[in-house]
Amino acid sequence: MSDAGAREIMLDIENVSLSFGGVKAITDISFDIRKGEVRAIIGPNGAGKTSMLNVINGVYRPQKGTITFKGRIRRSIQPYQAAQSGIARTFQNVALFKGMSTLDNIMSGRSLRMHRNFFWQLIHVGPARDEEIAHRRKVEEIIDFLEIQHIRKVPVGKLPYGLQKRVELGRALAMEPELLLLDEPMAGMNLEEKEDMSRFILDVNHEFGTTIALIEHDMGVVMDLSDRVVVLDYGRKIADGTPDQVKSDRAVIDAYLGVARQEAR
Amino acid sequence: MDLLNGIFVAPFVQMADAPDFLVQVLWEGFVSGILYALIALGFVLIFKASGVFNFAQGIMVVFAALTLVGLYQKGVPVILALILTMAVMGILALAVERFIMRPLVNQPHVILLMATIGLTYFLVGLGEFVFGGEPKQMITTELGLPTGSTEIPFGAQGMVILQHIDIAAAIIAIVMVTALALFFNRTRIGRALRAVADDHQAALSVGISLHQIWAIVWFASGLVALATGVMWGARSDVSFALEIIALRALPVLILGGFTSVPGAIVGGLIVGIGEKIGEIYWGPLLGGGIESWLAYMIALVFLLFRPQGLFGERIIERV
Amino acid sequence: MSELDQTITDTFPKLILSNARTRGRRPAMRRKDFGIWQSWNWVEAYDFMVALAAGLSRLGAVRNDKIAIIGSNRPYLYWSIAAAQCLGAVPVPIYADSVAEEMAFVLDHAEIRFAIVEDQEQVDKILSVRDRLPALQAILYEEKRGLRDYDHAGLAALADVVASGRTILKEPGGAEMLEQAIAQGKGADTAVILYTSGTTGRPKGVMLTHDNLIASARIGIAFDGLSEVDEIIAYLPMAWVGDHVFSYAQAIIAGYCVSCPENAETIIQDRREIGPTYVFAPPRVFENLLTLTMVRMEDAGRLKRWMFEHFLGVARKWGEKLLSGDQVPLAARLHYALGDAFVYAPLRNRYGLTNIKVGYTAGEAIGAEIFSFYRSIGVNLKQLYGQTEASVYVTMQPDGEIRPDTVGRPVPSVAIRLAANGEVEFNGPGVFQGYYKDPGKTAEVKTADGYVRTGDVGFFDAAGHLKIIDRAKDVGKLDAGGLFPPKYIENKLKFYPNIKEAVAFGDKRDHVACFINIDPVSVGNWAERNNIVHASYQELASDPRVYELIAGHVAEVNRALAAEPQMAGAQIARFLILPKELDADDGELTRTQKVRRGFISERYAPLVEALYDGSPSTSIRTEVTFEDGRKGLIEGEVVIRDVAVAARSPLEAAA
Amino acid sequence: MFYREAGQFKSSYATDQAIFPLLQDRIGFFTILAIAFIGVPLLADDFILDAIAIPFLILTLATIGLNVLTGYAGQLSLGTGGFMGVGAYACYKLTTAFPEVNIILLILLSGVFSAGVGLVFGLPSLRIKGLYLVVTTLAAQFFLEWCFIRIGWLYNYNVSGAIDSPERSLAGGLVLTGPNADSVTRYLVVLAIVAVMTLLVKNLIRGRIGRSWMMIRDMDIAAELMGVRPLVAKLSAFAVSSYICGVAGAMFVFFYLGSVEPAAFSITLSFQILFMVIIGGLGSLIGCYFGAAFIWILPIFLRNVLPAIGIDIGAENIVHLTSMIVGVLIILFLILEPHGLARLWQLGKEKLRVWPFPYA
Repeated sequence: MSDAGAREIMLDIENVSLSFGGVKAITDISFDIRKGEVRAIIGPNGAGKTSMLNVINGVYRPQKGTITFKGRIRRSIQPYQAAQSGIARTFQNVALFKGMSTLDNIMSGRSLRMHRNFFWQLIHVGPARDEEIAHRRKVEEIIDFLEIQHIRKVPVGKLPYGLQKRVELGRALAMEPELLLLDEPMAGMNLEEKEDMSRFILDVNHEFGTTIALIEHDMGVVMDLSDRVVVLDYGRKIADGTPDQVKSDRAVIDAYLGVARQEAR
Repeated sequence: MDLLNGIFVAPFVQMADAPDFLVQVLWEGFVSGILYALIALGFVLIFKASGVFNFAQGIMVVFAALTLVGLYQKGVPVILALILTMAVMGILALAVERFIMRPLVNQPHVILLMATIGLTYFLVGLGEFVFGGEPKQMITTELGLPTGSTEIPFGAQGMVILQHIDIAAAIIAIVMVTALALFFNRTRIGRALRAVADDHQAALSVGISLHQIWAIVWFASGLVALATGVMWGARSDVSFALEIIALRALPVLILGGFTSVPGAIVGGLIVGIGEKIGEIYWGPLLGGGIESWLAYMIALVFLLFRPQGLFGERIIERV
Repeated sequence: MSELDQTITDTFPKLILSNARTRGRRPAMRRKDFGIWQSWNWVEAYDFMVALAAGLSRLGAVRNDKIAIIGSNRPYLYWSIAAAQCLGAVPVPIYADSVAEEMAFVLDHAEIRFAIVEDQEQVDKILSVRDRLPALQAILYEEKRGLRDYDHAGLAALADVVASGRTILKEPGGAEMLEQAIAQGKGADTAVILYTSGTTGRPKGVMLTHDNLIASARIGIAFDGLSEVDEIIAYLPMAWVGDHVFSYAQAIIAGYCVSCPENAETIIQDRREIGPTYVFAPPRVFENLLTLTMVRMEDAGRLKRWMFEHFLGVARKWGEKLLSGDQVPLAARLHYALGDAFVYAPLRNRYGLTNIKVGYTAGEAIGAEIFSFYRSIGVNLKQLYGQTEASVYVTMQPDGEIRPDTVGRPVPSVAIRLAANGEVEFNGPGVFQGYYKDPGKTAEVKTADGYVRTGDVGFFDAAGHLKIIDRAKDVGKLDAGGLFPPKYIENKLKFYPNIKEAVAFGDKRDHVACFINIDPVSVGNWAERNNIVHASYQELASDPRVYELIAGHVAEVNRALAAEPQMAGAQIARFLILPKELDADDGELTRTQKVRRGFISERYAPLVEALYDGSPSTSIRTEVTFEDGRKGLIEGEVVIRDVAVAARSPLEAAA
Repeated sequence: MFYREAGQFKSSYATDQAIFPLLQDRIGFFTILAIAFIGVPLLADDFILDAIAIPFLILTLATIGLNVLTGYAGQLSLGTGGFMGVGAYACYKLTTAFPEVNIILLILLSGVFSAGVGLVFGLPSLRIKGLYLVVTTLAAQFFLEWCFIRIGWLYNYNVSGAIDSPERSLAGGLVLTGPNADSVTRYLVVLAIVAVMTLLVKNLIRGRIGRSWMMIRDMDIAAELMGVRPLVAKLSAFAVSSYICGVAGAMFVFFYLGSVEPAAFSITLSFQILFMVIIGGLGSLIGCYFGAAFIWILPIFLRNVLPAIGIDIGAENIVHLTSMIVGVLIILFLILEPHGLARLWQLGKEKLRVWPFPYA
């Protein structure tokens, strides 16, 4: 959506630095994510992309800098607080709950919205069951949305990789997040699966108005999907702008050519 | 106030009053600490090479001692009995490798843990079935181990008694640890063993199969168990009641970390000494017998501050 | 609702109204959606129908407008057919999987004013050809997803139209207006136009009246005693006459409930959940099910396989007799009952056919083995012969007279005669009005005395059962003068699970030769068991051991042909295995998966030549379309193999 | 083979999410229930009830307790014996202090005490994971054992150091506990409590709380990012688990043993329960019944069968031999089916559902 620049800022990252025992993962990075946009974070391997997501949703605590989400400034929060404030996440290496079915995995995304207490849960009639059913309906809408009806009751461990990724997206959607962080949603997929996933991501953005930040290696996908792109390299920001601006940026080309040269060697 | 006094004042007064007694307590703690360390060492060997939390280590101690004594009682000459016992531990190692490790490779920790508990049941049954269930006397003199004691004057009118067997135990323990250290650092197999702890593929490239390595570590820890069993047996009876000392050795591991040899030694000493001092000076306050859990509590408190143990490496969670 | 005479139920809207009154609480339709079976009773169906009709009329739909219905089997789409009929408009169901180009022809030819479609996919297709459709006024879609940002001129959500219809019905005079429209409908009105895909040429729009459909549907209902307690799954294309009769006409007349599966991937599971009592499927479905069964049983343990084979033997011996109610000794009955407990009933359960009362297969010949298999395990599978032009029913197999190689007797009130060239002609209440806007074609097919030429060659056997041999235009002559019925030969080949498709040549040639498509599942499994490594279909198809396997099948077919006096000359002398699967996307099959012979012989002309010039192999280079729409090339050597021709039938040889 | 699923369709989420969605399973379940409540009391003799049925049921409950913690929440524990002991001693103190209160009520109440203790010892689980956590639960085990021996108040300063189950009866005079309680009565009370608690645990597991346990078990970081608070999830698992174990412990004394010494709640019992969980199957309720049956009944079976088949080597050696065989069987079992009997059951059911096919 071209009018992204005019929208209000949802997440503002200012001068964030993160290191592990002297190893710098992120150095003084600032950028923002605006409401309703698809924001891509790209960069070569080890550029600090995943660390950035981990800072945003509280898995890592940055040593420096602030993060402002929906107007609230903070250095770090607990991951569950990030979830409560409306941030959902998928993972680079699928992090589904292996022992559960597709349905239960997506249902688990509803945890925050279920409130019936222990004793209602214990007898499982009346309010607890009504709540369970109401959320089941929500989950079924997501299953329908992602076209995974045929694997509804299959344990996720038995699913092929592409479908696992889709279920993981479903689980994040079940949280009805305002900000959705996608860590390489298309890694390891074939062309057809990538096209499906791109369609789902765009649909999420359009139909639900969800703001999306995604890390992705497939440049074609990034250029097609995103409104704005931020480029990291060795933990620093080297470019930020629309896909077209970024594509022609000297520093970006160097960073990627460097990678290409190394790989060629 | 009495309670606070009992906890924070009286024990220290007591220590200062009778320094010779304190030294005596420390010495005994040191000796049992060494034995704990030995059990923990056997445990670490196995965990390092195969990731198995070997609950049967304690039973192996008893089983080895029982076999030795049992064979001798059946009329086998002592040297031959010793050799045969070692052979039995070797067979056990091969059997464990073939019938437990190999089929269960890549199973979750808890399954392997359960398998070693199953092994415990088996060894208890086997030991008692073959040699009878009644407690036995360790054949200390027959093995040429010293008995008797030396009294060393301490301070003004104090006295510290050193049992010769304890001294022997300390020496043997030190020798074994040194030997193991040399084995790990100087021999090809030893280096392969260290490699396997880090990376199974790396070990294969050294040209030693995992199966061989498992058999070797189980055998090595069987020998350690035999030494421990002899010494512990010399200090009390040989019976399956000894099993409990194996459980007591667990906090040692927590303190030292599952994979660290120095950790096992340091942890063993901390637990051995801490336990004795706690029992003697603070025990009466609580009605005695606190030895049974004190080590665990120490380990627990310790864990809360360093979840990865004394010598373990810090874990960074990656997502 | 006094305007409507309740005793006259000569149109489908009137029948639905009658259902709403007499069995209003009974389920009319079900659809698995959001994980559970949502159901609608006849009152709800009626309400939806009139609301949509009112909404459509507000949009400007009037009598004789053509309204396209495009999508997979959905309750709302079935009721959209009824809603169109309420207004006297003519619904035109269109195959949902046709590409935009094919769709454009039908939409244009039928002068569609409104299109009621399932989702964005169909909307996109229509929009892409919209400039060629001057008559098209609006597209109504059921699923909103993805359509939010579309230009909504001429685009509306079905739900919104229905909602507007409901307000109209509440307005004074609204309900009366609609009742009048319904009452105006007559049995002789065109109820539906069904475009037949046809093996050649452009699709033709078959116009059927309410009378046609009701009369024909009643024949089927009476024949098998269907009633409101029956259950059926709707999964075949809505544009196909079979589905229109089974899932729409008969459902409304008998009052039974039609269930729509969740999506294409869940049909088998959904069928099992519903457990239909009345089933219709083309032979292909039964073939696939049986192939799957056999493939799975290959992997079963030895004991289980022994048990399976043993009881299948028992079933072969007694099953069909038991089903037909013949005399069977008590010991055999008990043996069969044991087999039922261990094999047959569980199998029927897996197929979802536990509650089956009667099942039909038609469209193509079914293999005798396959047909007998289902009957022997207690599935009352029967064959019928029908056509779109007949509103389905021409002949059916009555209980107790079931044979795998005939299609049964003429159904009541249908007359059949054979033309001089052996072509089957019929007349009856279901005979269509004509092809829409194509009197020329209509005249070609309909005789002056009202009979319809089926285009199939057949004959009546001694018991009075019709036996269909082949398409009249396909039956050729060999140089030697013998009859060459390609489909007859192909079907014999296709009865082997290893052979998926076959294309026979021989017209005006000196011998018969054929292309064969192996079945990748069945042969792939066989290859796995025999340690034949293969990376692709092409590799598998060219393996000499696979050739050996197929040659065995061909030789058996030759022996069977030799046993029939008229067919002995049509034995297969040479064959080759095609290196690619015949595919509708490449135009080699029709959308209903029938072989397009002419197209194939043109496309693979060099291969056909090689079949007749005696060469041992030839090379091929051809384009294929992959599943994701990309195109690619296949090239390689294709081996041609000679097969021994069997001696004439033993009788003849002896004589 | 017996399944006829065709035609069993679900038109509401409530029926789709039922514990037994298939008719054949419901029939099977109610048949078993009828046998347990009617058949067994009518047919079984006192030996079967006292030595097999009652302890089997009680240990099943303890197994369920541990399975909640280990199988569902993924927290390994070797303190089960200790937690059961807390329940037993709490119940003993309660009923000696308030003899007039219904004993069943007190048994259910005594679980609250072990839940409390469980909470305290569960706290370290927030920082400590995996095998290290085993050690903290061992600390609980040994500490509690020590308490049962050393704290005289707990056993009312009996000379023997043991606790006895006093005679308690219902208002109507039906004797429930003590030496005069009828086996059938005790069996039925135990059965009812175990059955109801199984149902309640099933309800927890299939709801939000159970899912939060499994989320923590399967992928704790992901669980946290979905808004599950590890503190709440882990501690609730410890509390529920210890509560169930506590109730089982109280029943162990009052309905089975009658009189126990502290040694009854030793580490050996913890091991035994853990075996039941593993052999039965982690994360399965039906597995708890299988595991308890296997581990409890197998030695009894061996002790009775070995002499019968001619292996007559004296009572003591039979015990030793049994121990060996059990050890070997456990290892064998872990090798053949590390997911336990529940998995076999599930596979068996699946086989029957897809019969005659080997797979769906």
